[in-house]
Amino acid sequence: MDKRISSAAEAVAEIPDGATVMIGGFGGSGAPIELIHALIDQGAKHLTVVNNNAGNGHVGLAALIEQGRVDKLICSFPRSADPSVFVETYKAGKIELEIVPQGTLAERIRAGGAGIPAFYTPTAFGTEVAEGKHIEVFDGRSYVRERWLKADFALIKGELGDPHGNLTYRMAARNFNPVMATAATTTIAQVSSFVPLGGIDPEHVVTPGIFVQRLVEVPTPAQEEELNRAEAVYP
Amino acid sequence: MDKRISSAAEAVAEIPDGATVMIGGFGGSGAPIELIHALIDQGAKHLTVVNNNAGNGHVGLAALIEQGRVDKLICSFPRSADPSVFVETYKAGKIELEIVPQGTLAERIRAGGAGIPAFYTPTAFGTEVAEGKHIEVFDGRSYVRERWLKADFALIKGELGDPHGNLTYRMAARNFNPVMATAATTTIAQVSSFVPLGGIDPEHVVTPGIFVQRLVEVPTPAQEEELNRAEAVYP
Amino acid sequence: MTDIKLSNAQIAWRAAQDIEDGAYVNLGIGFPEMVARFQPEGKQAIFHTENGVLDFGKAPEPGDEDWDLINAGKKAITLKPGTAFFDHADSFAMVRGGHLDVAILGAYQVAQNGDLANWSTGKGGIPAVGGAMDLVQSARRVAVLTDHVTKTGAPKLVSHCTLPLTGVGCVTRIYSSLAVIDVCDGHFVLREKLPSCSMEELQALTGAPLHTDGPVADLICPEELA
Amino acid sequence: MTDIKLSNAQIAWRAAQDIEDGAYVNLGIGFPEMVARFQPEGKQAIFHTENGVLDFGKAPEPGDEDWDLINAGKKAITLKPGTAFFDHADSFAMVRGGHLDVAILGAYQVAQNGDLANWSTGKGGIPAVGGAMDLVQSARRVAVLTDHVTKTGAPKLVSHCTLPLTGVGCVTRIYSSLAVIDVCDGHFVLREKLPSCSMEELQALTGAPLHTDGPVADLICPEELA
Repeated sequence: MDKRISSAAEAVAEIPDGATVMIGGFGGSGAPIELIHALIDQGAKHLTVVNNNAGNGHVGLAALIEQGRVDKLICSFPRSADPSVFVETYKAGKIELEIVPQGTLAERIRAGGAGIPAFYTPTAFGTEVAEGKHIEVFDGRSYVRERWLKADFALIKGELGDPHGNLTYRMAARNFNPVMATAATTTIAQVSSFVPLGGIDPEHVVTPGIFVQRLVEVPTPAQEEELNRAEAVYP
Repeated sequence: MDKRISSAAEAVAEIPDGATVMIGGFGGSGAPIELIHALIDQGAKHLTVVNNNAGNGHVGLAALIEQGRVDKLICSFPRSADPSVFVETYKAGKIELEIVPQGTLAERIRAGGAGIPAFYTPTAFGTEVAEGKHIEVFDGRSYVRERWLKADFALIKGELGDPHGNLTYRMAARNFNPVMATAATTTIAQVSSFVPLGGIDPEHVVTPGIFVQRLVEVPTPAQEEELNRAEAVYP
Repeated sequence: MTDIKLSNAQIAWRAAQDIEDGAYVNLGIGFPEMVARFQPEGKQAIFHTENGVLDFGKAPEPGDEDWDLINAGKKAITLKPGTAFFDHADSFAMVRGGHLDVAILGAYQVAQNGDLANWSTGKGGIPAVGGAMDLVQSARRVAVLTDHVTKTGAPKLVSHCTLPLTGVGCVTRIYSSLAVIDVCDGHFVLREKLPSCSMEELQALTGAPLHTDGPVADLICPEELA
Repeated sequence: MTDIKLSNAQIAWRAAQDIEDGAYVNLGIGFPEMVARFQPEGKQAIFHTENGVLDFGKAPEPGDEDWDLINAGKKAITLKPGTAFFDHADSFAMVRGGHLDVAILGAYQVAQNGDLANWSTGKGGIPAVGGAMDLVQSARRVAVLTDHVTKTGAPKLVSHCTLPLTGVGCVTRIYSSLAVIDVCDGHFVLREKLPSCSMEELQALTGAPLHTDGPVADLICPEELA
């Protein structure tokens, strides 16, 4: 068994129109830029994307949105240093937005990966974000019921990856990546380095390979923040 | 801030009669034997204990039960190579038993630590374990609603610990320890070695210090399996 | 009535032949653990154990045990390249989240609708469920290894379970000491049987109708495992 | 009406004085981040950021940024001995599970019952909640840093919020540009005020009654932060 794929293009080739795609990262930290750009090249349309944000500048998720490929975005915070792509697309009525509090977003994804169809959270009780949702009182406190969130594909960014898909991450680039890896039917990871089996200490594995279906090596991954400082535009 | 304590006795000194105590470990692997023995010495009674098992032989949890200190046990599998202490106590009607499927036990504890008062699981639907529990259908499948599980104290076993309570574990001795650390008001960890701040790579921290209130160094911790092979009895 | 039946090792061998290359597999405590010995050449299964280890190695030599490195049956295991450790919540997130391809367990009874009873003989005693209830409801395939009948000769494959259930409608395939039987739409469907056991004999030892939807193959296992 | 008010740095300084030694603290994006600069001698706070870092260091020198090492405001931070990384689910398990001692945020409005509005001006535009709704419902103490009034002079401390809520009954203390005010049982309770601001002036700038339950101290902050 070897889950390694030779190119980002091949890794994302089968993502169909209409797919739900989770994309890791928090802002640019941990964003799998090369996988997103491969998805732009690949052409899939009418995507539902799950990400914490809504892209920045004209690369990565912002570029995917700019190309008109995202019908719906599920996120907590659609703001950034340069959110113009999302803002214009949203104001033109060309993208649907579902706002989810950040912890609820993370937990809904975790629930999707962990086989928990619904859970209760105190977050957002009494706010308009909870409108229409089931409310229940436990031990005298009110909670909002939230549903799991799953995806057809997850595009994530790791640091080291072995042939079975065991992964590590780099510093705060971990963020949503491990939890999204658990919640997709097919999880595609880009990693900075392939290592052989045994190349990751069993104690240091963050994402066990069971959650990863394919991985591709991108030795010097682009960093969204640096691309934006250089005013890069993709494609 | 330094959470290190000089002895196991001091670490468990304030556990009162009637406390709910989570005890880490799966069988003997990861069982904090020295903390349990310190609790035996300390004398607290009428405890509710949460553990995957019910002790083995006459040391650790079995010894705590043998001393008549546990009123109720919440566990998934009260069997072991030598379960005689639990079996006799149970048959004498001296201990209450709540059986929870192992994954539901882990998830109830995780929910306790993560502020999720209730969640739905497919586990145990249609079985007597789910009798009397709220059932709900999501997407055509039936699920059982389960409540969080919290404790006053957690006694856990780690490998390395720094002054802020950042912890690592040793191999499969990890098991319930990290998740129990999150679900107790006061988590007390025994570790094989104290290390200075920075002595654990930030990428390798398994339990961040926020979940640990006290830690004590036990350089060569007893292994329950080996104690039992030597037919040890505590006290 | 035939006296010939498969040994536990032969049943485990047969179950091992169906495990796909790259499958993630959980083996129940005891008899099912034997499946790991019989992985076919060229197919690699990755074993999961509830207590937080994925892709572990064989049992160590006696005397080499490290009791911090055990499986769900509390038996010592070993590391291999690719092993990963994780905590119990993550371990059952894998289980409950449907990430395991196969769970293989023992049984007291299996009903034709796939209901499984394998945790309590219903005679009182001390209840103990472990991780079985989680595994059977969430693994993609749930396979049972079992003698075809009880020690007293009563059917273990039944029209409906009379013992306390472990899970409802969960079993997908049964590897018994006499046959390989699938559970399809509320029926037992016979796939393979020992050549020495006639259809009539097999039906007489089975507590619910055996259906067929095609040819029934001969169930042939290595003699040396008998 | 007084023209003297605290600077943001002075408000942040005042809030920092109340953070207990060893407290786990989350600072909201922007102005609240300034609190980290003013930790009192001998008291060590441990800062949490939503994107999975506990106990991080100060901002790096310009040019030394590593953009994989940022805080929730997407600003570069640094490692220090004791830093721990974890994923987003674990990060919000810390938040929602009540493990943070203090969350410090900005506000558009705070009501006398502790309701907080800080995410939407209600004027349309693009909604964005981030992690604030999680933080305010679950941190042990929820402190707000704010100008006492809006730019047009309207009260930000109100009888009830008119803007969309971030959380209900969650705020425990307000550090404003004029006063320190607790929320107790549905009332604003004044603890400290600028000596230059009379009770009458302060009440006139506040949209709900200010109560006292003891002496009101002078709110004195370092001049050099003005």
